[in-house]
Amino acid sequence: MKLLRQGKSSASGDPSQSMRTTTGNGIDTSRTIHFTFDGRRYAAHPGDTLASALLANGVRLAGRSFKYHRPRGILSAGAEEPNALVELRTGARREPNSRATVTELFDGLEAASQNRWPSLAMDALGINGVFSPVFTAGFYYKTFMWPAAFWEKVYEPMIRRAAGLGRAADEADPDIYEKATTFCDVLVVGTGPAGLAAALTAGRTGARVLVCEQDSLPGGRLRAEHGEIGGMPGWQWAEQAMDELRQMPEVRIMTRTCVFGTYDGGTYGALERVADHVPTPAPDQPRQRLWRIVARHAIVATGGIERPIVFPNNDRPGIMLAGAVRTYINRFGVTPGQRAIVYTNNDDGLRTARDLHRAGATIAAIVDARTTETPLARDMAQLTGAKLFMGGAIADTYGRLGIHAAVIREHSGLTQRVPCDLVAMSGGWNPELSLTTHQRTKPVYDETLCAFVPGTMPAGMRSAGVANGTFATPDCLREGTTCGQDAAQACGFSATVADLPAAGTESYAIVPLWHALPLDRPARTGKAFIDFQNDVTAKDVRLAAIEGFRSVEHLKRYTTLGMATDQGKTANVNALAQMAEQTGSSIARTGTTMFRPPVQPVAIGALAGAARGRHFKPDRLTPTHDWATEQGAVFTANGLWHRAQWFPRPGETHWRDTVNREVRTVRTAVGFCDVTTLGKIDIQGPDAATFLERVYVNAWRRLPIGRARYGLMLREDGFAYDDGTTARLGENHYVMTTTTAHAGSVMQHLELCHQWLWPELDVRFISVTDEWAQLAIAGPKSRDVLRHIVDPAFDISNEAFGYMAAATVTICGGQEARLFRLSFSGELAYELAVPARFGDALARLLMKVGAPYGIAPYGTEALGVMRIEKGHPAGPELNGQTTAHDLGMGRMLSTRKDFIGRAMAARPALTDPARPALIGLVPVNAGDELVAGGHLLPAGAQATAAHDQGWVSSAAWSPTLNGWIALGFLSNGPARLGETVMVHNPLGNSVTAARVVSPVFVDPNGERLHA
Amino acid sequence: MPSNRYSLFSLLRETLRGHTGWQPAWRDATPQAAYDVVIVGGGGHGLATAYYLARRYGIKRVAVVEKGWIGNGNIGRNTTIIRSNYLLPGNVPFYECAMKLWEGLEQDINYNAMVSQRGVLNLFHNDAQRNAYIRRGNAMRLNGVDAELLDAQAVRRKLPFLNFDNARFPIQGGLLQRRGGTVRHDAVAWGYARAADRLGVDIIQNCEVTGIRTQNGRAVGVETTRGYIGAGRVALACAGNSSRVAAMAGLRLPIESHVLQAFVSEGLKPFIDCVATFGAGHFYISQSDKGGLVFGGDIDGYNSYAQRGNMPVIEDVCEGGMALMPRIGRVRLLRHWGGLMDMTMDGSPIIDRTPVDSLYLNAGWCYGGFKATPASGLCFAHLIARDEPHPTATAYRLDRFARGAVIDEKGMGAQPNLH
Amino acid sequence: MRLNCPCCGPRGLEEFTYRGDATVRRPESPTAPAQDWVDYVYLRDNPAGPHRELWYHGAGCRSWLVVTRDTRTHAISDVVRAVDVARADKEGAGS
Amino acid sequence: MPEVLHPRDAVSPVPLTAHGVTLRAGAMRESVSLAAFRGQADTLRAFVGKEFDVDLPDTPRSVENADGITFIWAGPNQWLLRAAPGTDLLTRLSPCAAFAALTAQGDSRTALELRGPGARAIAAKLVPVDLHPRAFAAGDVALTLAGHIAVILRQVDDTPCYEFLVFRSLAQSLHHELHTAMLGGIPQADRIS
Repeated sequence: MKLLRQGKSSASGDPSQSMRTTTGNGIDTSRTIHFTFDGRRYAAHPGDTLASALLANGVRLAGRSFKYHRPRGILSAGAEEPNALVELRTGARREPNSRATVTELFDGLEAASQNRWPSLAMDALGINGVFSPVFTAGFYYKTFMWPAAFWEKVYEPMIRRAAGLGRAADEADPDIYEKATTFCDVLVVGTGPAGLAAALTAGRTGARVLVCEQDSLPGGRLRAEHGEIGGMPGWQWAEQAMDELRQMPEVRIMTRTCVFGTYDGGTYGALERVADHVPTPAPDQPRQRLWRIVARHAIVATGGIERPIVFPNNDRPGIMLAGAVRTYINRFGVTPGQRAIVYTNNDDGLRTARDLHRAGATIAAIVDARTTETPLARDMAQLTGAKLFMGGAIADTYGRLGIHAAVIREHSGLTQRVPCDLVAMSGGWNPELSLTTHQRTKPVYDETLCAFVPGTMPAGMRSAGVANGTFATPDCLREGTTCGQDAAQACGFSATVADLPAAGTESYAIVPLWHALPLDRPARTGKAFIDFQNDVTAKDVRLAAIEGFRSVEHLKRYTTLGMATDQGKTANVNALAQMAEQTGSSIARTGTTMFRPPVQPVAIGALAGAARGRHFKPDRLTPTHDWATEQGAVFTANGLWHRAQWFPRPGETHWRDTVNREVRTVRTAVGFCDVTTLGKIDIQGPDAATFLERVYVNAWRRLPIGRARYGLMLREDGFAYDDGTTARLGENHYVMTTTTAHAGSVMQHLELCHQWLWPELDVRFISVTDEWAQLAIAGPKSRDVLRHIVDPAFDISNEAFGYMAAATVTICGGQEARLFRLSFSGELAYELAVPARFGDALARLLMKVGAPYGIAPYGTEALGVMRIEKGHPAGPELNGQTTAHDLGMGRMLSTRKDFIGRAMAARPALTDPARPALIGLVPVNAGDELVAGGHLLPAGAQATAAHDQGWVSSAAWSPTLNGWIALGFLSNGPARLGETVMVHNPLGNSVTAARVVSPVFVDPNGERLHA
Repeated sequence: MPSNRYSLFSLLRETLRGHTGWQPAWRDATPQAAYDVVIVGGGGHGLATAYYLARRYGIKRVAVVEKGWIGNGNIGRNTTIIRSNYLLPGNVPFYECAMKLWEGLEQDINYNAMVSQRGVLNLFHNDAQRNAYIRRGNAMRLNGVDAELLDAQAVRRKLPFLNFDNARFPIQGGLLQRRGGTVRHDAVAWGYARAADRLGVDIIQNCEVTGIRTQNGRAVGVETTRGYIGAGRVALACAGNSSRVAAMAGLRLPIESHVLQAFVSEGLKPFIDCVATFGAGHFYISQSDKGGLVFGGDIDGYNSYAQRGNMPVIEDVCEGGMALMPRIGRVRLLRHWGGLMDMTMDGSPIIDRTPVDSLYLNAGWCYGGFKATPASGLCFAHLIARDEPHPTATAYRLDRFARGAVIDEKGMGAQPNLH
Repeated sequence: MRLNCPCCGPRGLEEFTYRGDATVRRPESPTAPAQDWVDYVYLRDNPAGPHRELWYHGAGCRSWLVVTRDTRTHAISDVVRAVDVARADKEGAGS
Repeated sequence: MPEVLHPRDAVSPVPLTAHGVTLRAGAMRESVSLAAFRGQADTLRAFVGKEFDVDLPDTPRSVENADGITFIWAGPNQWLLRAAPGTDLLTRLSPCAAFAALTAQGDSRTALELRGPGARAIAAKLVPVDLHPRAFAAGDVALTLAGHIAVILRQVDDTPCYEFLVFRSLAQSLHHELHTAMLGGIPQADRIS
């Protein structure tokens, strides 16, 4: 007989798969593939998981625990795995904390152990185990406080060095992800007997059924067991059922898809692993796909998770869950040990002895915590020739890197040491009910099953099979069928239910077993682990109880129980039960195990999908975007818009040269700028004028057709909201412009005003932002240029088409356009709007016809400089914190009408004359720079907040004034023109003397506007 | 002898005797007939208030009544960030007061809450944002708070793995507060509870307030699921549920309850050594001392008491995360959960008397409650003890809405879900 | 969460924008008592339970909706167009 | 001699095909928004019935008349009309200016067409509404999102073919997103026969 010793078989690097002793229903032994673990090459078969392949090659040591760095093996065969976590793949595709038990093997897979140094077998931080008597739960809270300065400098860096498990990739994830939404009548989660029965039943009704299976193969536990359904092995029945489902036109099947979360309104999140089972995705193929599933009804048939038994040193490699042992034997053809002890408190665990025996292993002992012998226990002992210890326990184990013996404590109290290389333990099964608790509906404790079962469930959800606490296969089939039928019926589909296939009934007969040894006798020798990954022991639970951390939430937070990557799937109930015992309470009264989504950890990349990098948000392009690109424009983001910021020319070495030139061109000749991004809203209806009166602070009734007016909007709380010009195009027809930033929210605001506040007003709106390409043409020669474009039938002379005129015109021989005499720059200026398709052509035309006048395009930066020169407020001034009074527009507020914000704008704090109000600033010493974001303090005042009287909102170098200028808000500002204040910018270590001036720096009387 | 005080000595002694001599961190008190002050809410703010009442104001007949287990609300659900990088005059000194208290907290309460001043970096992505951060940073500096402006190169040196080269909204720089950082959130509740308990405060768990008894316009006690408790003064510190509890005294508040989700990844070897916030999306992140990436984003945006959220925000937050740091694509989200936020109409809190005599209100913390905990406790204790606002919390008055003296850091107006 | 838009049918949360309490109504006159305005703009019942609230189907038909939703469970019991509610209120007030 | 303005497409008209699905930008069409004034919907409906021989839909769907003019429901009492260039919709509609707001929309939106047996599966990657034939058929319309972008979605025929009417400024972005979705392939659950 050969006993497994860690190190021997793996050290030899023998690719013989020596532990592959039988055939498995889930692997293809006709092909051999290879993989590496910690640099060593091994052989395996398609269908293997990394865990089954490691076990096949006799590798038992797979990882280290988080806190004590204890050597750990493979505990489970599923997603609940706490121990066997590895770094998968390398480089930019490195995936830390990957569970070997659910990692599908592919040829060339590379995996490495993590959280160890220098090697898995020789981990230096294993020393933590020596100090473990100090490192109890709550240890950190009680220490590292002296001296105070040492936390950040000494203790925390030390703790952080030891922190974490695997390493995140160092580079950007090269793979792509996508998302999709799907709808169904009935969602079935899981393809064990209950799930398949539900899917078949619902599918046969013609309902739209979506079946999700997180595994690559259907069947769930059927693949792990010997039981038959319908006269064939269960796994074959499952495949047959899947084939039938595939034939149903309204049934959709997603394998490798984990439904990870239950959200409101029948929405579920699911992750499909599209290309995780291959080395790299095909070109353009997503690695994973996030599904948003909208289901009218859902059937949770997610099976169960086996509980470990809490006994001293229950964490050594080679101590596994009994159900996992059966999975490795029956599905993967791997026998995880040659000399096994089966330790159970239920009949299900006992069957492991049979499967091990059939696979050729020796059963050294069957330890059954139940004191009364069950028929199955007797049968199993007889079949395997194992010694049966009813009422027994495992009191300790030996083997640093893998178990080689266990101490069995007989019911009588006598102990004996039994050599072994495998302990298959079963503490009973917990229904996997996570999905039923995500909406904070609580599960209930079932005394007979010694487990929590789903309680009240979210609307439309049912659970079936083990997930519902129903264990025997015939019952699972029956329950699945009923759920499938009920769910389909609730969606309006009915069917006759087919006969259930025959299946054998297995006994369960569990007794509670929350710890192997009495808790009042704390073992000094060995830790009895509850949460394997986070190293939470029975003793920690006891300490938490002593210190008053007795509620489940306190227990978790104080001991870190259930906080590891497995979220306590194997730990929580054992811990809860021990706490109940410690506090002399019942399990039901102590608390419950609720789960937070996701059921399985989900890659952040998958949740983000395709929205990343340059495609993080959609791009909005102006009609002249391509033309501006040809011109070499530098673009800037303005919300979603890309706008030309400036148009550099050869020889310009600094962006400011460019901007200065663009400003000078506008001020002296003519320039043009794409202003399409401003929100444009078409407003029509008999009550349009009344409506404008209500949303703007100023008056609109008397605005003549063919004229535009500046308008200011407040929020209902009286602060300034948005501004822009609105032109009257017809009797009941207006076109409103908004700022670029608020275009969407103003639309929403107008709709609210109309639909909710004043539904009696007869008015309609629609966005025309995208309909019109709108170009500002500004400068003393703008009219000259326009004359080449606007058809001669339209008189655009100053007399006929003065400042603030608006008209529909034709250009270029009949093309309809809109012309507005508006100016943001302060020059003679127009805005010309053409259907968007012609925007590009208009820009090219302006360049051509404007060339003799020295025309140049200008970008948002020059636009910004010129609006500061004119003292026009923009985003930095309309920041949601300023009032009309602050902006110098207090007098615009009409007192003759109701409008949004009127009442609240009258509150004392909003009308306080001491509020900082808009002023202009110029440096006292020519050439000094004024910094936006600087604070305004009186000259000579100490640089403290007590003397803070305002701030600089916008600043620019003015090529027109040949110096820095700024807009700002200063307490009592308008009354302080001429005063010198200090612009404090401690962030930039500067203090600059500035003179308070009018905010209109250029052409204060507006002569140019009217030229 | 039981171990009361945490010291190296007590730790070693308990190690030698198998940790059997520790005392409960706080007594599981049963309600007495009456107290000088009854604090409603055993969260961070309520427990801190009790501690400072007993410690600094000498009021020791204090009860904290908690409907469930202490620390089970936002103190245990937040993303653990502390900072005082505010803009407006009403806020900066208050949050700086909190920061200073954090800096001495552990020695004060003899509990290691792992206050970690690893720095908080707010990134900006355009000129307007930069200017707004300059204004804010300068406001901080004028208030004596540390602040530094980093350009893109400096940010790159600090966090080289951010997306600098392929970004929709390129990083232009950031505002850094080095004294900002993180604190182990649960430990704050437990530490204050333990320290208050040692000073005689009764911490009464599983005791839900069902009514506030008033006589002649004055609060005189609370009805609870464990009977009536008389009180000289009643202090509400139950953010998330402020409206519900205040309604028991007939008050309507300028508050909506909203859900804010938080996220943690699997544990990873440390690689993010500060708190970073994305300026072009809803995403902020730090890495806990255990290695998990702790991150979050915007509130879900609708009134909710459900303490859980929905997928659009989860996706939005992860999109922000990937846009900012694409190396976390294969890092897995481990769990997400929701907290219940008192969102006020201007995004700033309330610490004030109420129209009902002897009834005090500490509410409206939006999602800034955790960082405020010590100052909130201190200022609320001051208000309760002296019946006048603490000098650093004078702006947080209830009547500011009627006066118009709102403290609106974001300039979003009276819409709680936009703050 | 999914809202059943009376115009468009059931749609996911991502298409909607939330506004808040639909039970507060704007005072008829700007000269109404200041406290009425403060109540309207700032004070909310904020119930834990059924809540009537305004949502905007911004990515859909641009209708404002009055939704009745339980704030403890997010269960939605009613969705109607705000304009219908507002008109009914005004007509009710006028009669 | 006045200069002639040449129109420019918002996205390249070159069709792209992947996994049996073709993405194509539709040709520019005339388009007008029609929004009835208060209480005038019936008047408008009668006018349109007479002038165009078609019933304006009251639910999210579209109808096409004999002249090939499509009438798309675009919200309560609001429709988007699309027609071949030269139809001169505005002139034909001018009589209803008294009872409806008429707004030119021909340049506001770009049509992107997704066609092929897998078009439904690809569309489902961006569109959060149920496109199953039981829920959404030829002629049906949804005002919804495609990814982060608002669209008017219309099923053109049973190929299936879907038309995404997207704001012109966002057309390139949506085009990119649709193409990316196409390249990602047909999910396993969507068996395309």
